[in-house]
Amino acid sequence: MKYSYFPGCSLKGLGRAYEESLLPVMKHLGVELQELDDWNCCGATAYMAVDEAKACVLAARNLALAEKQGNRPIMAPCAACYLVLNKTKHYFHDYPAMKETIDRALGAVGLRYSGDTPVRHPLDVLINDVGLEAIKQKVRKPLKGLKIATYYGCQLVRPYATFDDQYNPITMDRLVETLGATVVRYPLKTKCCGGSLTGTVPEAGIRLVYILLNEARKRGADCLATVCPLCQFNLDAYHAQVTAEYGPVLVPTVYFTQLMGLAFGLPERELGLNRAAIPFKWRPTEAPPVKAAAAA
Amino acid sequence: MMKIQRTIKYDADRVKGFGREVMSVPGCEQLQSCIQCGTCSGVCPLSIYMDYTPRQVMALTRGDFKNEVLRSHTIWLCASCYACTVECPREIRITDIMYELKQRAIHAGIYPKRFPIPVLAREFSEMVKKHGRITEMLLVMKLFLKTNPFAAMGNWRLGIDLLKTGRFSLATEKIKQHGDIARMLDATDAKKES
Amino acid sequence: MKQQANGEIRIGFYICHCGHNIAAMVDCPEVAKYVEKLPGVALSRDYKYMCSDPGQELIQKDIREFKLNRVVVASCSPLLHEHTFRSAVEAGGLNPFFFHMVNIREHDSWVHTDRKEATDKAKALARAAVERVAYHQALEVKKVPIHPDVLVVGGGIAGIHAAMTLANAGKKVFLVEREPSIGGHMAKFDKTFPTLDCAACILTPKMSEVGAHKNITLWSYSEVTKVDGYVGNFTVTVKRKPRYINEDLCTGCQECISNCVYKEPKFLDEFNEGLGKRKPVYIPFPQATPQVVLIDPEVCLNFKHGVLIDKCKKTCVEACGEKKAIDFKQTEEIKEIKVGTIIVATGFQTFDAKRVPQYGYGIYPNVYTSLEVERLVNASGPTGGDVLLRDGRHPKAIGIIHCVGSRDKKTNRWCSRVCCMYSLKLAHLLKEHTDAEIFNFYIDMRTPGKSYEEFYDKLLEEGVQFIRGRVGEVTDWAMTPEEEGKLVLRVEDTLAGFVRRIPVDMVVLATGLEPQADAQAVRRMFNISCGSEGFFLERHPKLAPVSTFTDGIYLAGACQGPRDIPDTVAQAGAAAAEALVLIDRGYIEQEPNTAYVLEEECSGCKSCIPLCPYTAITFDEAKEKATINEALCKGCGTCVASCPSGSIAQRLFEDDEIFSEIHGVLVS
Amino acid sequence: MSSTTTKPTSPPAPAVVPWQPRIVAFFCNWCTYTAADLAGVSRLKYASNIRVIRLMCSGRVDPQFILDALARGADGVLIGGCHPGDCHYAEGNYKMLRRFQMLKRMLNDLGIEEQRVRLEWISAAEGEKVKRVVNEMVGQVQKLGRLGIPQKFEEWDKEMEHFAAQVAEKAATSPCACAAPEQPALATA
Repeated sequence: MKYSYFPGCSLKGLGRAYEESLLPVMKHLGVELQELDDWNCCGATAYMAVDEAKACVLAARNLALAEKQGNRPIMAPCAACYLVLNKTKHYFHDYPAMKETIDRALGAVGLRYSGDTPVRHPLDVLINDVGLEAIKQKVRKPLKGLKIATYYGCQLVRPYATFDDQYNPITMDRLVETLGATVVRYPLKTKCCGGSLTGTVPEAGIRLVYILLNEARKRGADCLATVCPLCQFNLDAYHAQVTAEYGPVLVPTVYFTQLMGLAFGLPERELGLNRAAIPFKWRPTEAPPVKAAAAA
Repeated sequence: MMKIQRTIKYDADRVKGFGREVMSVPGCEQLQSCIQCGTCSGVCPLSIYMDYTPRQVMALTRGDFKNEVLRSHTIWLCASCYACTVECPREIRITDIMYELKQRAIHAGIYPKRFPIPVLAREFSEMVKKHGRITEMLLVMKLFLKTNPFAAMGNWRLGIDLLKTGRFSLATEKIKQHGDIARMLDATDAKKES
Repeated sequence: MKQQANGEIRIGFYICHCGHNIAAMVDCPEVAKYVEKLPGVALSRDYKYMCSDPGQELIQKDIREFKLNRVVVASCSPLLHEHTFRSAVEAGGLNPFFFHMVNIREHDSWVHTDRKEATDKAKALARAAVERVAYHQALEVKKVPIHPDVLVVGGGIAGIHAAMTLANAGKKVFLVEREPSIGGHMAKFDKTFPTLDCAACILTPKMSEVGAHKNITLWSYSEVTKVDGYVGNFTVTVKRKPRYINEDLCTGCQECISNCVYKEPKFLDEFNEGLGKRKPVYIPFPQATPQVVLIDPEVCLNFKHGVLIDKCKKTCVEACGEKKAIDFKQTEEIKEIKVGTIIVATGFQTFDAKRVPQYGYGIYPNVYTSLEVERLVNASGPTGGDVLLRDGRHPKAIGIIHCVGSRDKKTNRWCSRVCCMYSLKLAHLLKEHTDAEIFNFYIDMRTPGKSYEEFYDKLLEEGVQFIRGRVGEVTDWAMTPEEEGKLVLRVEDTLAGFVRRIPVDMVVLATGLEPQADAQAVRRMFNISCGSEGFFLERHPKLAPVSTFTDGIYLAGACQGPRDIPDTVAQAGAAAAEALVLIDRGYIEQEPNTAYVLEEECSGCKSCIPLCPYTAITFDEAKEKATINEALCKGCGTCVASCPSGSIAQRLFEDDEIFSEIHGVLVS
Repeated sequence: MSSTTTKPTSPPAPAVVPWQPRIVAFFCNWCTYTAADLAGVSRLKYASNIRVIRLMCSGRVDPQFILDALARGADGVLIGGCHPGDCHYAEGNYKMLRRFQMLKRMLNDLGIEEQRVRLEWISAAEGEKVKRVVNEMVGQVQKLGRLGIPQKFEEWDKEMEHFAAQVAEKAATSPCACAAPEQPALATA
């Protein structure tokens, strides 16, 4: 299993912990990630607002690079990148005008995009390529007793629900259950975290963050599991503002990859768990899967 | 003394053809079949802060009320979560229409002064054009300085957390061929003029 | 090439303006001028409305004055007016088949945008017709007798009314119903809008009439499995499913039910939408017709997975005693009947609310479908009319969401027509039963119909809340204290212009109407068409709303499209009337478009024989030639096209006629 | 046989193309002809190059009709029947399909492009499909260009006469495969 790995800006910055946990976990599962050489910003949400064509062109460069560099499927862990890359691919096929623009722009730097490269999210790869069985095999420290609110956010399932249901996605639920954890019913699993509004229009953004955290707390979750660096950042970094506004709701937010790392028994420092503002203190106890099964 | 202003709209308030223009953009065609059911507003997580609800923006756009639409906060409050697009019974791609309207607002230069979002958008694009990648903290800093410096201080706690947790790096992310980006983007514009 | 006999050809050509419908896009006078010069054309006119009486009289007059022996009319589709003009030609003293029609409206003026192009097309089509008509022969219409019996498929209000109408007119009717009892959806309703008279009170008398009527053979718990033949002479196969009860012996005393080894009902009760329970031996509902119980082999102890094992104490049999109505050995029965006409009234199914997950049906127990609520408020329903929620509470606030599975491109595009009105009705009934605060969430309030709008007014006066807005989602997470433990609807109050969160205890989903799951199979069986949305297609949306493209088969009720009870009953009456027309005339005229063998040319290769779907072709061993039984021939022309020696011809579609049409459209 | 495209395909603008192909269509009475009527009632707009000839069933379409149409100057032929299983006469459309396959092979041998003849299943409810198919077909044939068999015939005839003159011997018969059916005795008014 080989993929062109497209980290995107966030995983080099605020989403650092995501990459730190993703890479060892994938390695552990024998998934080979080749970081896309000289990748550029995906063109994400903010750029879309300035100029859609340009945003698509930016994304297209990465798609073209991937085709050039071994033509493997792209793995984009950041939900925003995942969406923009997919959207570009759709536009490329659906709108001749857009295709023409992209061809011209890429041509200017001697690149070509055929429109085939699949764009995949790690969750998709884990469930459909690696498979839950293989993952189960690797579990050393089952996350027994850990209650998780699985939080998918918006852009992973909308508008292009390629590998999971738009209203009630379940891939992450199945994954963390495989890790031995318990999933709490969380009706907000696909609601918006406020995106960049937390920074730009705090009163709006912070409220959304509060709603998400508070509901998780009310449903008795020990943590929220997320698939997107921006979600993680919003839910984690703004706790001060949330507390100031609505009182304390300190539910830690972790990447699903970090949970996998813990369950696989990978060394903690590899998982970037120390990077959360709301520390995630829960740890699984050493227990061979057999015993765990018996106990369960 | 209460301040009053006229709310009636005269035909002169319309910018005729605006609606048709927007609806001719790829991805925005479906707006023609809007039945004003309000599902978009019903599912929008930000609609509670908007001056016009998404549904109203659809109606105003179709009705050629260009100035009202481009001046509204609504288009800037859209967080692009695509809930409306997925739920719309007429399969109108509302999020994409919002993008289209944001672009028009930026080009027309009419958006709330010192309103952070368009500034963020522009900063973002400039940074990408220069370096090909985004250095988030740099972006956030610039944003706050440009819009209201005090917010930057208000967020001091956030800054410290990020420092503590080693997520606050100001080292600029660059790509090797950053010349490429500029060239591509110019090539993109090339056809706009033509 | 066969020389055409009737000596000199004198064609009269008429082009119709159809007001502006044709004239706006086709230059009619010019076409008339063009045709005038064509060989064989004795006169050529353009006229405002050819189908009008003056138009038809004009044709008749010209035939006499100008000794016309052929007529061509260029106007609308032949499917619409061919018959009209043929009669006109006949009235003029000509054989009606010396006529041909050109479609320059549906196929030309209505679908093109360039006047020149449209006019050229009209010329070409006109020329083709002129050249064709020259070859036309005098033909006799064939008369086929009609079998007087009628089959009505579906025992809902539509089927019931159609059957009663026909039976009262003295016709023998077979009424076939899939369920154990007739009554259909209407039997499940509590009250009916806008009059609020109870459904059972007005329906059950009709049901028992059907059951008792000497002219009606009622086969409930039965399905049509095969339809052969054609108008006037259908052969229909009906499967009668075993109910393990001898219908003739059962008196409906229901002793067996009370004496079943199951003391308490414990199986989901279909009639009550699964809200109630029944026993393995049961009668669907008190007024069921026929008044005969049935046994569910899936749950009866005397069966295992539907197979008889004979292990039960059979207390039911004891209870039945001398009547000996219970028969565990009963098996499926196959009946074959002959009828002349068929009325399809197979009804609709309600939209599956699970398909819109954002409304939480199947996730939150207190989200109900409208049909469930009909049972819930019904005095003979599972709760005896007490609106008791699945969690045992009584609702203090209720939200009714309109257009669930209607007007939605992602599910069903169409408006289901009845939801607005039945939602108003349910709002009224729920108010009456619970005095809860009631919110109606609608996109557009559609109350067209006699005293429907007045009913809406009544509801407004009753203080029911109406919010114009399609609900975004139904959730159970609370934002504020008063939302705790409630279902919350998030919706834009589009008239007020802001978004609201509204906590309620009960949500009612006004699910739309859609075609039966097996509509496609049924359609194939009866050889009728479906519209794009899957409802059966009428022959003409305005002028033949209950006919189908298959002669002798008619439509009644919601199988043709969503409609309410008054419309359904009216349509059922219309369908019955259409059937009566055929029956009382006693015969139908068939297009004389049958095929015939040119004996001198037939080489007796037999290749045509297996091609005929109606086994109309046989081999005459004596002459060693194929012969066609024209009584059986339906005129598809497949054999004609396939005969290697070209020795089969088809009336009205002779090779010469078609070749000349091809020539006609291509010259110039 | 029919391609369903998600994006609305704009009908070929006739203006762009110098010449208008002539397309003869044979529609069955029960499905496709009715669908064309529906297209009309729904005021759908499509290319005007098509000339419809009504038959009771696609099963009546004799390969000769198609060849004759091409021979007389049609640039393409469209046949429309009910969907498989929906034929008003049970299976006429299947019979046509069988014939159609053989005909295609024959056309190939004659050097006539397959895309010039097209068989479509169009139900009475599919007015939209009539529009789509006609527009697609017109576009397709426009790309292929004029077929022009009658002109070819003329050339061949000339060659024959020339040849005949050379061998100085009356050519009793012209080998022209399809002479027009002689018209019946006609009198002009």
